[in-house]
Amino acid sequence: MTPVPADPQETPVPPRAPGPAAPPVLEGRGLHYAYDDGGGPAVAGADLAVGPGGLLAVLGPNGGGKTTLLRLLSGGLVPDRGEVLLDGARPPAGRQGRDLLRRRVQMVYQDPDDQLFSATVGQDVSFGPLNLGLPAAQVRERVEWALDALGVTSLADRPTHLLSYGQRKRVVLAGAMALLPGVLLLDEPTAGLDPAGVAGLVATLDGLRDRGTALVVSTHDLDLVHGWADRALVLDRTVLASGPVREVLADTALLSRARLRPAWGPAVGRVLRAGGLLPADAPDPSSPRDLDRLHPR
Amino acid sequence: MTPVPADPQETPVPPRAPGPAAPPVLEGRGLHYAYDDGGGPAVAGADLAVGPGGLLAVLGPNGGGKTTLLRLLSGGLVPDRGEVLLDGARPPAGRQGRDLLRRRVQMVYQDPDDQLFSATVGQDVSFGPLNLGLPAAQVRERVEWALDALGVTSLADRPTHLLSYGQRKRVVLAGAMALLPGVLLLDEPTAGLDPAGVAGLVATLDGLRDRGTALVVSTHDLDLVHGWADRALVLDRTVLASGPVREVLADTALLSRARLRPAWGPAVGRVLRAGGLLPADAPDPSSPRDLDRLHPR
Amino acid sequence: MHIPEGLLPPLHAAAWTAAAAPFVVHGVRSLTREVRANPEAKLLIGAAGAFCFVLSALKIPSATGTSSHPVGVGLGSVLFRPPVMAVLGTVTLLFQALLLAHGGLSTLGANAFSLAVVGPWVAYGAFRLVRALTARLPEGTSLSLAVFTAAFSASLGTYTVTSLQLALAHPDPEGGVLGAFAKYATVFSVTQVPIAVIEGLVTVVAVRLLTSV
Amino acid sequence: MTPIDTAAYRSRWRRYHPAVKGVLCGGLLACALMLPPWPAAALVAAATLGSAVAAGVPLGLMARAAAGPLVLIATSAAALLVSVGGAEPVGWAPGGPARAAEVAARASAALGTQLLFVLTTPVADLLARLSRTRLPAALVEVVALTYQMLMVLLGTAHRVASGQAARHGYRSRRAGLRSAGALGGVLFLRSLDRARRLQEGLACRGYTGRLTVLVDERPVPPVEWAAAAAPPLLVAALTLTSTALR
Repeated sequence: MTPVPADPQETPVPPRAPGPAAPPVLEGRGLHYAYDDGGGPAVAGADLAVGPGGLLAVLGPNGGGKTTLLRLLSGGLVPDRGEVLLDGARPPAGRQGRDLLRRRVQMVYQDPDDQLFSATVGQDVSFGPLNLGLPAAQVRERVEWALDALGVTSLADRPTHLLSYGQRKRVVLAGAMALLPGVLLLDEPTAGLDPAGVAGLVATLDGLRDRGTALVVSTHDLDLVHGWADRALVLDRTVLASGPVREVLADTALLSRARLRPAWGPAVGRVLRAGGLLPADAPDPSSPRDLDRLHPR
Repeated sequence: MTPVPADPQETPVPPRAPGPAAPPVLEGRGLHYAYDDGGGPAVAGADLAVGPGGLLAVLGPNGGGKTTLLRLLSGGLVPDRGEVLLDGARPPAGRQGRDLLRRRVQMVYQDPDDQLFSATVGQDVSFGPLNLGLPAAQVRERVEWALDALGVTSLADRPTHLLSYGQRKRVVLAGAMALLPGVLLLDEPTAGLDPAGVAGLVATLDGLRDRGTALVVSTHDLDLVHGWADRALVLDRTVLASGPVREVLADTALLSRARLRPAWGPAVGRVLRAGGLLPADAPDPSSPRDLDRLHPR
Repeated sequence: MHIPEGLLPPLHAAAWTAAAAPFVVHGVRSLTREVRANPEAKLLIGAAGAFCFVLSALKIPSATGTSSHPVGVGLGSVLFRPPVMAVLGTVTLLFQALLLAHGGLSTLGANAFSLAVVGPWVAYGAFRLVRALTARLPEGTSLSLAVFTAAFSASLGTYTVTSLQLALAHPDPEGGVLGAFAKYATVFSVTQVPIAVIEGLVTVVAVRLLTSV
Repeated sequence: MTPIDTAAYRSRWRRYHPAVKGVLCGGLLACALMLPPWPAAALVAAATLGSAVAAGVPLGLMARAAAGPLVLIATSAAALLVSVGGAEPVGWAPGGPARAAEVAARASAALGTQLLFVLTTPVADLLARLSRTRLPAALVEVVALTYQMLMVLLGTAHRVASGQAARHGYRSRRAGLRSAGALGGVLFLRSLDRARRLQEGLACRGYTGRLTVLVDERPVPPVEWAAAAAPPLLVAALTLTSTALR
């Protein structure tokens, strides 16, 4: 793996994920936003924080405001009330603050086709660094690093429209990572991916977390985040719950209220422990394969 | 629920799902298709059949040929080899056969925007029946019935582009149902829907099955089809397995080969039965909520 | 630049509609022929119309902040040819009036004449001319020059016609139509000339992307 | 995506036939264009505003939509204050202020009637009626397809542009040109792709070249026609009376 390229203009990305005591990279306080269409607030008073290498899952039904919340955090929307803090400080007002936010926080949308607009993979990944006005050598270094981090180096010269859906998702992620953000906001990153694609993406994202990138992931797939995220926030316009992911997922009544389907893992773990099939201190199974190991056929 | 409108031009839809002995409505025999792009066959030798009220799940990884198979069955693609049989007979060659196939078999694409073209919901649903050359009164009757069957009557005057994703999916389904097809082919019908949306769609589709509509559903979500489909077919260009859904889902080695994640239900059922927590003849749990009932907290 | 509702006297509005009508009718005829010969063309033409509208609604960076007025006439004319653009441009103008309130309904004919008739023909003529003059240059350079000239002159041609339409409607009490034209052309050149340059450059980038995939 | 059309769908007046709203707005437009601007323009503006309030039109949106055209109207009117090519090359135009005021009042009133119409009449309702006119079917269908596809494509354009902005695509003028050009190119490719996919998707629904849909037509009660025609007639009567009295 090539080393993270140096960026003289900003705090370097910490090399490893520090403990939970690390101060948050990105915080939202009392975020509130209503669209112009008279449909009431899309997000009403959300508080959240994510530290380096952390993974915060934003859970909620369709139309619950997950995408809006991510757009508020990315600076794509300006909150009606509340504020976004970067590395514990309020970014300066106006253009300068927006630039800073965009440099440190990158959002990746659900549909990769909305984010690819160059002829080849390499050109597309270089779009962000070129816009920053970096010298060519540095741009090249960053592009190589990002392609490598996402495991798509071999695709560099391929036209984007000939890639598979999963490959396009990775290229979009590489384009965001080439800006060396401290935080990645991922909107439904696994939507449309098959199980193999999901597994590959999770492994890649874990690699980025190991390097210190904080992740905020919106999803309604609780099986995905159980055993993967550190913390979870349940959003249905207002924040219904927030805390360590296992605690949030254990509250099935709350999940029902948010029109979410409980994850299998905690439910299975509970039944198995109650029946004495799993030691009281063992973690919940995180996939059906764990059950196979528990009880080989 | 309004009664199914009469259609003098074709076999009436049977009112209830007959037993498994009923002859298949739609059959594919030795279907083979390669796109022009030189990438080898997308589907190589698929056999399948579905009876009235039946549900056949087509499982497989992305790029495994699921959509191609559905398009072959819908008549949208003509197989290089093999044939599609309707109600046990080969449709006549040429235009007449294609028209018959389109009347009896309707395909619903993953992206609703691929099939919506008219400004309002009611107008859009009227498109198919009008193409059949039905008189206006009968078209109106069918549109009303289809909107009602899909629970979108209240949206009739709404413009399609202002609907949510889940609503648009329902409208496309209504557009297909207005043709009173014997078979519905659904490509990844739950992709992008949240759990509540999935549950609503499943209930609606079950209603159609009760009326005798046969369903072919492509997906890679095995938890969805376990306990819902009758039969399953695993497709990764060639058919890797085909049979009753429980048998297919029990073969985890096969699922691995098809890059699919095993479903929770069968795995949990197996462990619980082995540990004596579930009677040997009880069905597998089909959702985490079933476990709650098994072992109330 | 679209003439808003009410800025032209009814007689002028009617006259410009009559002037644009033959071109649009001719376009509709060729469109109908095309669709009859090839039913798939209907969806392509619909998509092209959608493309023209969305392109015209884009906010591109310009000297005075952003402007939402360039119409992509240059790109459209090169891609679809002027007779088709007469229809697509008029449909675009209709939707702009209905969805964005850019340009009026009574002034639709006048705007169609400048944006959907004169603009495309100027663009097409400029494109052909520059292609012929630069035939010896490398293909990429020749195409870029031709595309830039097409988009630039379409934008400029449109604005010239608009100024003339306003001058005819509101002649100067002393300088007459010519004086009024000088006034409007000068006032609008402040925004329209930079926009024409920018539209030319943007169109070149777009065509380069299209020829590289 | 397009706030005006969205507001029109929610309008209290949506259920009225577009032709009825056409009589009202078209009548007022004719008054603004053809009658002496004083007092017709003021009367038209009053009738328009009153109708907008009655129809529940969001007035803020109406003002925002009017802003752009009003700038052009103001610029065009201001040009009337100056005279070119007389005794002096450039000078104040004789009677300029009166003419400028007249043109600005006329055009602003006319603009109001257009906004009232588009804010109460969704395009879908107009398209449905277009099929009953004598326009060629191919044209009517292309216009309807354009509407549906432009809504989908506008969403794409919005998402692509905000993705570019997030990656500093509009940070400098140079970057902005590159981004806008790429956006135009991408939109062209995506519109072709949409056409191909819709072709496939509609083929499954029995598309054979005609995109006919069923439009339900409700007869318009005479009282609605009368109500729609009343305000323009009243404006005309008042204007002509006051002109005659003067």
